[in-house]
Amino acid sequence: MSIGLLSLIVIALAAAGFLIGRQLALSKAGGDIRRLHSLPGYYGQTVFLFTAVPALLLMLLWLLVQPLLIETRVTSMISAADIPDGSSANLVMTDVRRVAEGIDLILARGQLGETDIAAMRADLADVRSRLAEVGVAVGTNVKPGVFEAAKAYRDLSHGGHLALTVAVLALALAGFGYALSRIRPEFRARNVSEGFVRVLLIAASLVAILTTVGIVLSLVFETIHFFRLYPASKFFLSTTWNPKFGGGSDLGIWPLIWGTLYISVIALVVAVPVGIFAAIFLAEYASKKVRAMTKPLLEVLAGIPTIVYGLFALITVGPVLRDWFAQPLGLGTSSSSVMTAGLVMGIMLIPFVSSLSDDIINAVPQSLRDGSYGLGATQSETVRQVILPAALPGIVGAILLAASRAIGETMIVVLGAGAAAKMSLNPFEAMTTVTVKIVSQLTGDTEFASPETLVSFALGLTLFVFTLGLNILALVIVRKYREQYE
Amino acid sequence: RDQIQSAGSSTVLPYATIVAEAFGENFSFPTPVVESGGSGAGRKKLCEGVGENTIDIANSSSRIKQSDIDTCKANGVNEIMEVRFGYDGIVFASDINGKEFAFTPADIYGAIGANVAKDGKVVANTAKTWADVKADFPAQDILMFIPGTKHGTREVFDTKVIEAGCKATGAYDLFLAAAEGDDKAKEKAAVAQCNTLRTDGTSVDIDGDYTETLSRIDANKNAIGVFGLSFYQNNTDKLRVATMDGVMPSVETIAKGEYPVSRPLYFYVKKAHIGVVPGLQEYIDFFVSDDMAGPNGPLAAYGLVPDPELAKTQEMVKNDVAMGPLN
Amino acid sequence: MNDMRLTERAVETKDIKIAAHDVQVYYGASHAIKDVHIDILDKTVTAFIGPSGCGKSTFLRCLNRMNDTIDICRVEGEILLDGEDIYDKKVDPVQLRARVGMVFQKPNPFPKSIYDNVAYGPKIHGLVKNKAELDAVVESSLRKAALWNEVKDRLDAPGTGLSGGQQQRLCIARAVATSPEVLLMDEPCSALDPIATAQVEELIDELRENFSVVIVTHSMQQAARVSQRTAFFHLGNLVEYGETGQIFTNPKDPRTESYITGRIG
Amino acid sequence: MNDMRLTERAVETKDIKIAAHDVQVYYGASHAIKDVHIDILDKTVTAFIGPSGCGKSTFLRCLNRMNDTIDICRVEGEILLDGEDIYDKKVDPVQLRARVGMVFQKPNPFPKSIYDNVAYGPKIHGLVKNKAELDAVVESSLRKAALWNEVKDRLDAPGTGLSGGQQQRLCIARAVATSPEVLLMDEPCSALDPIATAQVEELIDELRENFSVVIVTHSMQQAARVSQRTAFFHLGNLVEYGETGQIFTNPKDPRTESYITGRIG
Amino acid sequence: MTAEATNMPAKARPSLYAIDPRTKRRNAAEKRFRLYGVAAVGFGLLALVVLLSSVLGSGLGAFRQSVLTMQVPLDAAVLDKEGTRDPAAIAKVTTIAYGKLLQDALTAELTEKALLPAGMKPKDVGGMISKEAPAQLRNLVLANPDLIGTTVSFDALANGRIDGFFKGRVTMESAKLDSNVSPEQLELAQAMRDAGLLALKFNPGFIFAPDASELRPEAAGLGVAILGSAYMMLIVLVLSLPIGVAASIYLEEFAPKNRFTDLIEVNIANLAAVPSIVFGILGLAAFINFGGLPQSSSVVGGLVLTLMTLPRIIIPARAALKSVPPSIKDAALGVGASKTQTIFHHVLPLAMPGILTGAIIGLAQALGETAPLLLIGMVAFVRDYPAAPPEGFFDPASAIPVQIYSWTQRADPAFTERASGAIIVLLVFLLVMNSLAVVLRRKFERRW
Ligand SMILES: Nc1ncnc2c1ncn2[C@@H]1O[C@H](COP(=O)(O)OP(=O)(O)OP(=O)(O)O)[C@@H](O)[C@H]1O
Ligand SMILES: Nc1ncnc2c1ncn2[C@@H]1O[C@H](COP(=O)(O)OP(=O)(O)OP(=O)(O)O)[C@@H](O)[C@H]1O
Ligand SMILES: [Mg+2]
Ligand SMILES: [Mg+2]
Repeated sequence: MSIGLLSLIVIALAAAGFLIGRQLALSKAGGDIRRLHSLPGYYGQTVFLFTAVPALLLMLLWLLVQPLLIETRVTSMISAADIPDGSSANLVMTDVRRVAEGIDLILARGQLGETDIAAMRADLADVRSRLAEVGVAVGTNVKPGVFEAAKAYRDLSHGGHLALTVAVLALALAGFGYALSRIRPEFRARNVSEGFVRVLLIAASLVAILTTVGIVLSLVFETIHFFRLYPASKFFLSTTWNPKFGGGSDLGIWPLIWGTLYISVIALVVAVPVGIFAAIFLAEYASKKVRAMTKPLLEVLAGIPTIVYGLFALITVGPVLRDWFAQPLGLGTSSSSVMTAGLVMGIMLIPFVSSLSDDIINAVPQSLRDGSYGLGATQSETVRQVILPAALPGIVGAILLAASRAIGETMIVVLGAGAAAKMSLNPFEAMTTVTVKIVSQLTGDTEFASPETLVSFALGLTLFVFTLGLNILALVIVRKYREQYE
Repeated sequence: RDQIQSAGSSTVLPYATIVAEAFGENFSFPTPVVESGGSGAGRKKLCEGVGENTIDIANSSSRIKQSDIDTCKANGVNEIMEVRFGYDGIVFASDINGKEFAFTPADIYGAIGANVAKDGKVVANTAKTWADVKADFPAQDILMFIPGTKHGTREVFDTKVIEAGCKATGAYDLFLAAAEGDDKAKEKAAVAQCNTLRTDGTSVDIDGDYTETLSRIDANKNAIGVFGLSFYQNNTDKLRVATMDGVMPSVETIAKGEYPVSRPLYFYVKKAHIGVVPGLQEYIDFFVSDDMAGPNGPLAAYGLVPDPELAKTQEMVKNDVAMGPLN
Repeated sequence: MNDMRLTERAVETKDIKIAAHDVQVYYGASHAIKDVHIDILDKTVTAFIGPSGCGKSTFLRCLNRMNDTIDICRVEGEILLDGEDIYDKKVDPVQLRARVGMVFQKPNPFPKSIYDNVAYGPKIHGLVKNKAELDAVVESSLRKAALWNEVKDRLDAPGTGLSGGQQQRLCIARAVATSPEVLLMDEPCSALDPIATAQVEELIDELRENFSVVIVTHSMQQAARVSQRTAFFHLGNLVEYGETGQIFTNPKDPRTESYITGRIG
Repeated sequence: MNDMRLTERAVETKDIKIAAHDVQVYYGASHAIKDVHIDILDKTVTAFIGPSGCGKSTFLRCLNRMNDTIDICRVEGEILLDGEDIYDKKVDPVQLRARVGMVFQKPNPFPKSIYDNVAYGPKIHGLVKNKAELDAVVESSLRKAALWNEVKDRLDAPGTGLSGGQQQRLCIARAVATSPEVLLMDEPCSALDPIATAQVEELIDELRENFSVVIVTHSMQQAARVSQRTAFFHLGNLVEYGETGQIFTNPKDPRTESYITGRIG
Repeated sequence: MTAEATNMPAKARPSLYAIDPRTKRRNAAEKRFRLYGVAAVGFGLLALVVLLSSVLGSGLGAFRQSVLTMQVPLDAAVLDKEGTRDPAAIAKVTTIAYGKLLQDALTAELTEKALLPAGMKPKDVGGMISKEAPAQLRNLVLANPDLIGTTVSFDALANGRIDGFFKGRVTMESAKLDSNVSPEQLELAQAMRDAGLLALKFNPGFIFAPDASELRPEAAGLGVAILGSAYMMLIVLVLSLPIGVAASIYLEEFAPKNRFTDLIEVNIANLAAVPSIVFGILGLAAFINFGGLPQSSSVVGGLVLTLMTLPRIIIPARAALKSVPPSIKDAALGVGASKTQTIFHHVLPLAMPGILTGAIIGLAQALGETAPLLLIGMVAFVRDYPAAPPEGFFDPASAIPVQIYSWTQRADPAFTERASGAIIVLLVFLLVMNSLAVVLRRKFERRW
């Protein structure tokens, strides 16, 4: 039975359980819902959950563990002689699996029976060509040891599979029976099923924690490696960023942090006012029709690939800024600049602020608007003094999200701001960000184990800690503000 | 896994895709998957170990490094085949309507080196226009788009142009004289001095690819950019190429060794996967065959400078000769 | 009850402050106010009474164009404030509402501090010159609304954290702080205890000396106590309008009579 | 007023429905309810009276644990429903609230249709078997809340589009529809006209036959009319609690007396 | 008390029609404010129009392609030397031979029609045909060996430069400088077009064909990329929306307010600021190296993008949940709804618009993301279509943004047009994805 079919059966059983559980609860209450603790559907749900969840979990676990077990068993069968020079048991296992798969296919075609296979010997029969016939390509001739291992692999997995099927179905049935046996009118079915929902919700929020742990883990080892090659003091204190291809680089993080902050700030200076004003206009002033049209249109801005923005910055905005501002003001002749990148990134971020804030503003109760209009406030006064404060927590969230995007953006910075790491106040100079350097150092042609590449990981981790600090700061500030009003 | 997987240099990528495509068309194996992501990352992936979820081939625009080989060994990748399949030429070009230039390495160094030799002394480079560098150049602002330090091209640019220019102008000797320590340290310091470029915006690092450089030249008409030969050949209507030491870059001049700035291209094959991954042997044979990498093959048509010693490579690939220790 | 106060009041001739002619209000297709003619006098307290859902709030909201904010609401007819049509194109509803203040039926304090709630109106209308004056206005408004003693120690606490009746008084204070010429109060005492109610009624009486007050109430007693004129609405119609004394003692319309006599509250 | 009804009622001995001992409620640091002991009888209407802000709503919300939803609110002491501590860990507040229903001070209809507002409770509690029964429950609840006639033609209209008093009655209908054992009503008639008020009072009287009702009101008359027992709160203290007749005619505490005699509304 | 009444600033009664100076100022401020709003929206829309028009302007061409129609004699002597019609033998003939065949066929046809300019070499004539054509012809023959020996009418793509000539990308002037095309070839192409041998046609290959190498931009298509993106988006949608909403419900409604939940909150906000490529690093470490999932597969891409999208969905969803007024919750709790019921029946529907907006923006970003895919091997040249799901999730695939990214890096200018075309496809993809969410959002929107 295939895994898909098995899960289908379990789910079908659970679905049946739902209906039966419902019906059973009703009949135990003599058809009178009022005598039940919970709605009949909840009784059905408990049966569904008890049937499906443990069984599916078991299946998942089994599928994860079984290959490991079989692999170790079969690997131990492969003698050292079967492993070619320079290869590894791991690679031979690849062959074993492929051969086993091929045997299955041969059987499926009905060319040979089980007994033929059992009797087949790799040193006698031309296994490779037989396999080729069924479309399984094997690199070299199949060695007898490998062939035997493949047969054992097949047997074990088939056995395991059978056991899995039996175990899963048994568990499903057991859960089914148990859940049904528990159904009594006073059984707190709703609490059980809601408790389960709660567990799901918690599990969902743990995904975020796990992601963080994963990110830190995947960065930290290479970062340590980096600091073994490159002194941490120079990384954190030096103000020059000048990686060289052949080593001897200066890898001070400060110019990158500076560039990141500068570009992000400019981007937010563009996106936040435009976004908030757009949100206000859409939520408070625009007619329904205009809003229904404009909001999704603005959202397209968030969906345009960043490369388009990058090229827009490079080809259009950069030269314009250079010719109209930088040169006349004597601020330089660079067409790629912090300003260019920030401006264009700001455009990309508009919908982050506008759409999210629009929803929040729209959710402010009408009675507050009425209260303000009733006092003779103009619409703008109402917006500024009543609605924005009421919507502030949500708007702050939107701005933080936009800021996060700004910090994480690559393409626009590469094309708009250039790749030069500099610490300068002049917004018309080229600078670059941490993220850009993470990407470029990681995907460069330098050898991987060199500080020039590994610095990406250190940059990633530092940026992580840095933004963590910023977020904590933001949280504290928001809390402080909110305490006043909540 | 049925298909060959390779990863690595974006310079090699076009060649690898051309071969992969032809391979997929003419053989019964699936078309190999070719990833880009940089030579370093490609070699790192190659050295991650042997097995299905590791790649078979790493494309590289520079020679593998000892540290990579060590990583490989540590992860059980004991034998790799090094295959050099051709050369990549590096050219200097400006906008098609730009002025004509005939460079020498010394000119380039004189334009963008941070410190230059002037009357036997080291002085900070203050040249504003090309005319300041060499009298018969036009008085056009100096602006060079050079490959960023992540690029393998930068290494070649540094050694074959900047260092050569540094030596030619005599700056190297001055740096050497000023440096301290033993001979080796002195040399290193001098080379490092040579490789220090101006940071006042006259030389701009490009971390992206040649299309970015082209777009930047579009936005700054008086700039000079550094390109791969193949890229230039596909854009001869937009770029005006400069000669180097009086030689026009072309597949022929580079193959003959007349044009100085070029570098070899490689791919590295995990030997343990040969015979395991279907079609791998056929693929590498096909890659270095005359039909592909030869002077009349599609790779050369695209701009690859064919390896004069291709026959030797073909022989080596046929026999699966693993690479020896790095020399 | 001290209904005697009715007799105390001499019914002087007063200017007409608001004149409504032929007012119709529709919510989408439903006709909520039908053909209402009413003249609201200056320096007078006018009470609107009538069964729940008869259109009192709706009509009240017409008087300072608060209905503009409801999309589906449509107002027809003419409403004149001091002889000027408030629905005229030239009229700025903002200026109108500054002159015609409103206390809503459901208390709706802003999510701001108590102080800021009250200071809001004076600030936007520029009624004060400095912080000290503002403090004075806030205090006197809160005192008038009989809330000062309860909140004087926590002016910085959020207005939304008050009890129901406190919120209602806060809204009254907020409306009073802008010193409008006409004050529309939609059941201002519904959540108030008798003592607070008395204080608010006192405030209304006081306001009458200079301004007009229109009050919606369900308490006949309250109407009798504070108002000089009473309007009785029924199913969107203005059934009867006249001297409060007359309405309560000698209603002309049988509907008024039956409403009054069924009096319980 | 027909205060005579007070004497009509024989004060039978009734079971204690809710017993509160030593209840303290804090909002953050402020102590809103102090040391309240009270026994609420079964099949009885209990009125809570007291000046605005004295803690009536707060205490009422303790009785069905609605205070759980306010973060800063902390309840101490013991409240027993039928002898079981409602603040016990084992108690499911949901089940508790199904048994102890509530009408809030500010009408808060769901932004759904009128029908769905009323049908919600019966649906989630499984009180009905089919649509027809549900329809019947909705109709009878709306009738009890004296709203049926006004809304029967627009059951699909949103509940938020009703007038203030209609919303209040809608909330009463919603609470009644789940037929709770105890009904907590926080000023249920504050926005109602006398006739609707009378109808709601009638409903309360009717409910009393089977259930307990606790009603917060500012109208002494209403308390006298509908309740058998009255509790007077002042500044968070339960000052006096006893037979309604006794409280109104012969209060023991001087504070009660001064509140009662200052009666106006 | 009465004393204070006189303190009331006694005001003159100005006419309602005459707007007093202060109101005038306030109205001016109001107008300005409104204008800022209009300007903000206008600015956004203008940017959109500029960006879209540049994309459309350079990308629409990708949907049309020059096609040569010619008669090709399938010479048995070339294609099946032994004459056995043995498929294995026919398969031995490579595309090079087919290329020759096509070149000869076209030369012959042009000579016959007297279109061939004097002195033009057959190689130049062959150069006008796409390098994809031999492969197509070969596949045609392999699929139907009986064709050998007959003459077939064959539609071949024209070379990218020839195609560019008809789209205005290549001109006679540029051809003079161009080493890949000559003015003579362009003249010939024009002549062929006049003779009806060459036409610009709608190009389904752009949407359905797989990527092609640098030598044949005219044949490059988005088929594999569209499938890959669709698979990934399916995974992202199915995982990130429920998980994100569930997490935000837990955090906003259930979680006790303590240090730990603060930590989660900050942590999620921080995850949103993690550069996307770091998620690629994570994906490589967690899913490929640790989890053993295959490289370059859409399942890994989908999972990585899910992790990346989650915080971007959770943050707006939490804000939306927070903005639901507590009185609604009270109302539901008051009639005895459980917390879960309250949330799912009342709070969630009211928060839905905000949640959907977050999803729209989060998914839009995920759809356009390239960087994290770099490290998990999806920024790759993939020509074989992934199988149908679920197996197909594990096959190598590309993605639309990846295709855009790699096309913009290619040397041949014809790829620029294709990259813009791909952006159009991406935006259409996005609009299709969004429109559902937008419709849903409008349904849920209400004021209370
Ligand atoms: N959410 C809250 N946060 C802080 N303080 C509160 C909150 N709710 C009520 N209070 C305070 O607790 C006290 C009692 O409030 P409660 O709402 O119980 O009064 P009440 O007796 O119902 O008054 P009213 O008749 O005006 O409704 C008041 O001083 C009030 O300001
Ligand atoms: N926003 C609205 N949308 C649709 N109908 C409405 C709206 N507001 C009120 N109505 C309807 O208009 C009629 C009059 O409502 P209004 O609020 O004026 O009554 P009211 O006299 O103030 O009643 P109450 O004393 O209960 O507050 C009612 O039938 C009500 O249902
Ligand atoms: Mg009303
Ligand atoms: Mg209260």
